[in-house]
Amino acid sequence: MGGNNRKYSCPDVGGHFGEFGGRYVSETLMPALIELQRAYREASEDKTFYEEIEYYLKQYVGRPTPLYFARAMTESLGGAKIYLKREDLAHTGAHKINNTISQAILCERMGKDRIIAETGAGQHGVATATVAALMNKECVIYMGEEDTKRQELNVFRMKLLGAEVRPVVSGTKTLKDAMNEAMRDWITNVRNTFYIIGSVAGPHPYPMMVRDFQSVIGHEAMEQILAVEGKLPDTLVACVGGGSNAMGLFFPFIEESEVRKIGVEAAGHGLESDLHSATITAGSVGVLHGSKTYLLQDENGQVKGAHSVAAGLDYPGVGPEHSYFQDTEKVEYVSVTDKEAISAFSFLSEVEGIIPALETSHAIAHVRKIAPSMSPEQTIVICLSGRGDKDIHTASSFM
Amino acid sequence: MGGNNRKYSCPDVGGHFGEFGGRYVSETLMPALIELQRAYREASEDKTFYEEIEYYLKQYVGRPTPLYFARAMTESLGGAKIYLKREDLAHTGAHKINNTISQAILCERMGKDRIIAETGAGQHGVATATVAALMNKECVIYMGEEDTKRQELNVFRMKLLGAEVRPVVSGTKTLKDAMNEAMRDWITNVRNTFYIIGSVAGPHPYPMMVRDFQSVIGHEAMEQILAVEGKLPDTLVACVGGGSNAMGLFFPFIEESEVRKIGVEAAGHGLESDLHSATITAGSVGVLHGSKTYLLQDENGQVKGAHSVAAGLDYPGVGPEHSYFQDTEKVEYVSVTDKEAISAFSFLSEVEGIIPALETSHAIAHVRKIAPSMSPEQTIVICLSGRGDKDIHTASSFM
Amino acid sequence: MGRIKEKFRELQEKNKAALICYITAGDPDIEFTEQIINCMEASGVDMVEIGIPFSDPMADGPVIQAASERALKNSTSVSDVLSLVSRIRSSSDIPVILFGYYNPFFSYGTERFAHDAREAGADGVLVVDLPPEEAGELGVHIEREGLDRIFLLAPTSTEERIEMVLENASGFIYMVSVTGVTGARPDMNYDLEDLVGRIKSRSDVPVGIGFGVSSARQATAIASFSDAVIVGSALIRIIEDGGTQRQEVLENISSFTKEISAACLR
Amino acid sequence: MGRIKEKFRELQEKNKAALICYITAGDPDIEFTEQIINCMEASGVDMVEIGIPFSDPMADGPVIQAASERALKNSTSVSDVLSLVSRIRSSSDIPVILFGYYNPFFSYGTERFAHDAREAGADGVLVVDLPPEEAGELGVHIEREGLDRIFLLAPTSTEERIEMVLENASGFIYMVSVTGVTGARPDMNYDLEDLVGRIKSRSDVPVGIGFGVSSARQATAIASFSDAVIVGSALIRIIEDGGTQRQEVLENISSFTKEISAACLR
Ligand SMILES: Cc1ncc(COP(=O)(O)O)c(C=O)c1O
Ligand SMILES: Cc1ncc(COP(=O)(O)O)c(C=O)c1O
Repeated sequence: MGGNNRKYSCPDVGGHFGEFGGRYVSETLMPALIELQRAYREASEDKTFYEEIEYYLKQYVGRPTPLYFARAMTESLGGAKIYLKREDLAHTGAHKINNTISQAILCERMGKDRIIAETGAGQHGVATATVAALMNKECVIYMGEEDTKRQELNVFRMKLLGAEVRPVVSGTKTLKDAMNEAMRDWITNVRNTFYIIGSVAGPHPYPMMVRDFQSVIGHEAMEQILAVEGKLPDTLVACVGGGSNAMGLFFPFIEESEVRKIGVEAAGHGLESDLHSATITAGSVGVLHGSKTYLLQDENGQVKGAHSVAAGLDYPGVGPEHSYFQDTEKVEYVSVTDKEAISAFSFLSEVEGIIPALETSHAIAHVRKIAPSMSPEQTIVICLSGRGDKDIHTASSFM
Repeated sequence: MGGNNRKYSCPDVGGHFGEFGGRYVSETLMPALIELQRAYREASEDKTFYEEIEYYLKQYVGRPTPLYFARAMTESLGGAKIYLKREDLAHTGAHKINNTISQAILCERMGKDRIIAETGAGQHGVATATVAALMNKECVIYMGEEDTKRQELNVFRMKLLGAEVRPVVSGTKTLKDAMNEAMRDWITNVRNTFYIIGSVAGPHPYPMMVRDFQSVIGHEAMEQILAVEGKLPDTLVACVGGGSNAMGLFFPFIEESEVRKIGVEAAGHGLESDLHSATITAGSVGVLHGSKTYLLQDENGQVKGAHSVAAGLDYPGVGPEHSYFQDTEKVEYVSVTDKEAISAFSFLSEVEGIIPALETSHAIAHVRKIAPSMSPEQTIVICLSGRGDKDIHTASSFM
Repeated sequence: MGRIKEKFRELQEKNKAALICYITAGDPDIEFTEQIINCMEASGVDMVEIGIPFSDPMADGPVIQAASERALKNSTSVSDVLSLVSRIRSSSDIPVILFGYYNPFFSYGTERFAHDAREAGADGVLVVDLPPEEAGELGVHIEREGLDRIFLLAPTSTEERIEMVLENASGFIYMVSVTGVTGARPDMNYDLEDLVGRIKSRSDVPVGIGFGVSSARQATAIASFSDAVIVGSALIRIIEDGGTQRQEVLENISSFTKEISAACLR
Repeated sequence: MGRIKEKFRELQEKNKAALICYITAGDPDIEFTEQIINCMEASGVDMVEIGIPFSDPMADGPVIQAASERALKNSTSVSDVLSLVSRIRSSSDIPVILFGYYNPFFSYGTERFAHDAREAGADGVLVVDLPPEEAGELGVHIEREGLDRIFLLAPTSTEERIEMVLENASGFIYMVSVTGVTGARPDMNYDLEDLVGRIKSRSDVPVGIGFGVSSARQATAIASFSDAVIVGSALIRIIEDGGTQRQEVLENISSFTKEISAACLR
């Protein structure tokens, strides 16, 4: 998993992707990160670890997810052939579970009996509460108070799954602050607690580990597209919040430089406004939540609140490896506005009968821009990172 | 599909399963039913029809769904090994799509450009609106006004998918009346309209056709259980509203008399109360919605309102083939109360990290009663007919 | 000869199409239904169709649905309707057709129903959701009791189906004017004439036309090529509009049916 | 010799543990911070840790989080803090440690920061989220400017990590008393003594203990086996509780720090 790129060798042993990444954490956590890194390395050398992950991905999560040829969308845009990698069909409705199930199995190996996580849209929280239920672990989920309101359904789901949801009232009361709070919990309860981070963010080894666990998306997609098209796709498109679904799709293709990779950030009300989450496109390098990466920050190095209609993209940082991909031009990063995303949300629903998450709708929106000018021989694979049931109230208030 | 039972030969050409079934409809609809029956027969003889269905089931719906060994549930109950057939992972979140995608393909072959459907829980409505969007058909969904309230999320989903949702205010304002209204629409617009019925109910050829389309559940389950257990399951359990998910699971096993089959009806507030939907367990033979079957009715032959906490079970009739199975003892029918179902809803969520639909929770509840007294060598397959996201508000108000 | 056949013969001599009026029994109570029927007969209505209310009137529009609901509020049953027929029959020879959905008849018992209906003095039975394919069970008893079996035909009916219905029908054929549910309609499809012609070329069973007739103009047009004009929702609407003003309702029904009856004269 | 080292030497002679007090700069404004520091020095505080507020104080409990938020309301920046240090330094020789999270330093520019901090008269730098593994970039400049590099050690720190920290640290070691975030705690874990012993057996860099110290009783206990008692949240709480009553706050701080300072005498 994730290890098939011979030439590409990031991160280094300290978790650095070029200048990005690392472990910018309080001393209290360093031993825990080192322990985790060691446990992950040992597990990686153990065939039964991957067998267990594969078992749950297949039997519980429902993998492989289809690579669906979106005929109606393709015809409607009149250009490249569009394929949707259907992470919306994974158990709990998004790609997040690929990672949480794998981390939970690692947690079990490490003998920790308590799981914590931060969540924005609630998808990662639900995916974490789900695996905690499955593995019979105590579970606490931190969620910005703002987000508990706009993603109420997911709060109910987490509680039903037996998790305690702790609303976070500090700072901007969104994902960023939920992550601070989860870190504080971890600092306090580090001995018995496993922190399941939900994206390719945070201190090493999380960005690497989550990348590896999500790479199943790209591995499957590669095999599937080769089976139907006989060649690699021309373009991969995925939305980027922390960047885990994009990383999962892109990473197995990272050395395939002829495959164009586009990460789509949330431009919110527009890049010129201060209300967006376009970290790479409009941010600058800094350190947050344990790693060096692109950030939204003011001139004093204070982290700014992000904005996106998609709660799962509403984060002022981004996984450090994406920052590295930006600087090494392995991936292009663009952004689309709330408005464009909402329009794409309706578009896919009406055209294909698939309601995408608002996060995912950002990727769809960008494809609406680029597909028409591509040729029908070309193919685009979109990571359909999640389903939009959770967003229907939000979206309908805009429509 | 559905045709592998040599000995079992129901229905007859008029759609009768013993004394049950048939076509009790107004003359206006008879030609349409005959046309549909002919089109279905012709399609059944055409390999490309099944190829197209298979294509969409695999690429769009996400089949095969896993047959998941529920280790934690099994351990918690301490008896038979329990497997869950994961229809909750199908696109739109329930088994309903197996049928709607297949009927929509038939609709396309018949050249109709308008699709209608009735819905109770909204799952069939969503599944219909979904395939109508995919096939680019005009779509009208009838839904009891009561149900539009308790399943509001699904109403939003249908609208987003481009369907018109017409709240039905006549009669009990639930599924039964939605079906009346859909029939009236069909009577009026029969020439250009395809009526997608959502269960193994209604006039011939619907019960047969929906059975055949849903049999994919049982066919897959049979192959899957043979692969892991090397023998047929001891017991199959499914909830019964109209009866389509139960039929889909049971039918491929119908000649396997050593496989016990249990259909679980909704006992609502209890069979002794008048508030239940236990049509077979507590009803009597009558004619409703085009077929002869068990019904909830008063001494004058007036159909009674049903009750269940699960909107999708809240129906005073049942598919006629189930009535036949009852009288021929091919299937056992039992019932569980609202309370038991809600408790099972929490139970599965907490134990397995899978939130089942309230409908499905009835099947889970019954397994909680029977599994402990079975031996660990025995296996139970439950049809996990749908996910419970839609029910979280309802359930939490009871918890 | 049954009363229905007799009536058609009698009207043929007068060169008049039969006016058949439908009302739902028990709307709003069975006593008033009886008064209405007496009033209709006095105003020139030739036959009555008495509807047995049903909880799920799948083929009816909102007007007759509402009538059913009102009738079911006081639990109007098959027995109640049969008693009503007896009372009418004690003073009148007007042909009576019992009209309804199958389940209440089935629940009453098909054999018992046919027997009791004949005893009460009914003349024909029309079950909306019982096409010839399913009609055997009830039909055999109806026939044995000498009652007429009335069937529907629709604009969608194929030649094959017309054939099948004609093989089974007696009394008259109820030709549904539209693809649609019951309900008064301002416009009607006069292509019906062709369809009626096709039926008449194969059988001499009378053909009546219903579903949507609400004006004298429509009645005149229909009467010109068919044997009966059937009016339902338009009458129910009068009952509904009148509410508790029963005298007024009877007067309105009287003047309405008189006008339509006159229009039925060819 | 740097001011920090000098101060420890001086206190050793007095057989007193150093009292190091933390406050967040700019809470609620930078002028008041200056007054507090002057007041603390006058009341027997030996060194001050000036916190540079950060939007995401991941290792802090609610009290210091709230202080940061108040300080950020008026955009207290690294520059503001450096000016504050200059002003203090113009009249005092109290050792000043700059304390914070990495991003504001990084944003200011590491080389520029080290230079300006030395110019302003700061003595040491402690970056909470900069373990030795990541400390190189800033550390090289800090060292070049002759400032002390202060690191944290925690109850979770392994032998290896103690080794690594000791290799890089100067000034003193900030020993975190608990696995947890900052915040006053009624009870503390006195097993720390063992840990401190392990550090002292390898190095003679002084060891201070913080996170949770809020009473003279605790201070006395800590002073008995370590070189410094570090107090933070307990002071911030006084500022917070005092609100706009600044004179009262200063008086309370004065009496509180006097009491703790006395407790630091061995
Ligand atoms: C469906 C979906 N897609 C994307 C994201 C963004 O996360 P990431 O960028 O890590 O994939 C989220 C986060 O909640 C999500 O729920
Ligand atoms: C998840 C689920 N299960 C079961 C049912 C009941 O239908 P049936 O008995 O036809 O499977 C429904 C109906 O909406 C449903 O949504």
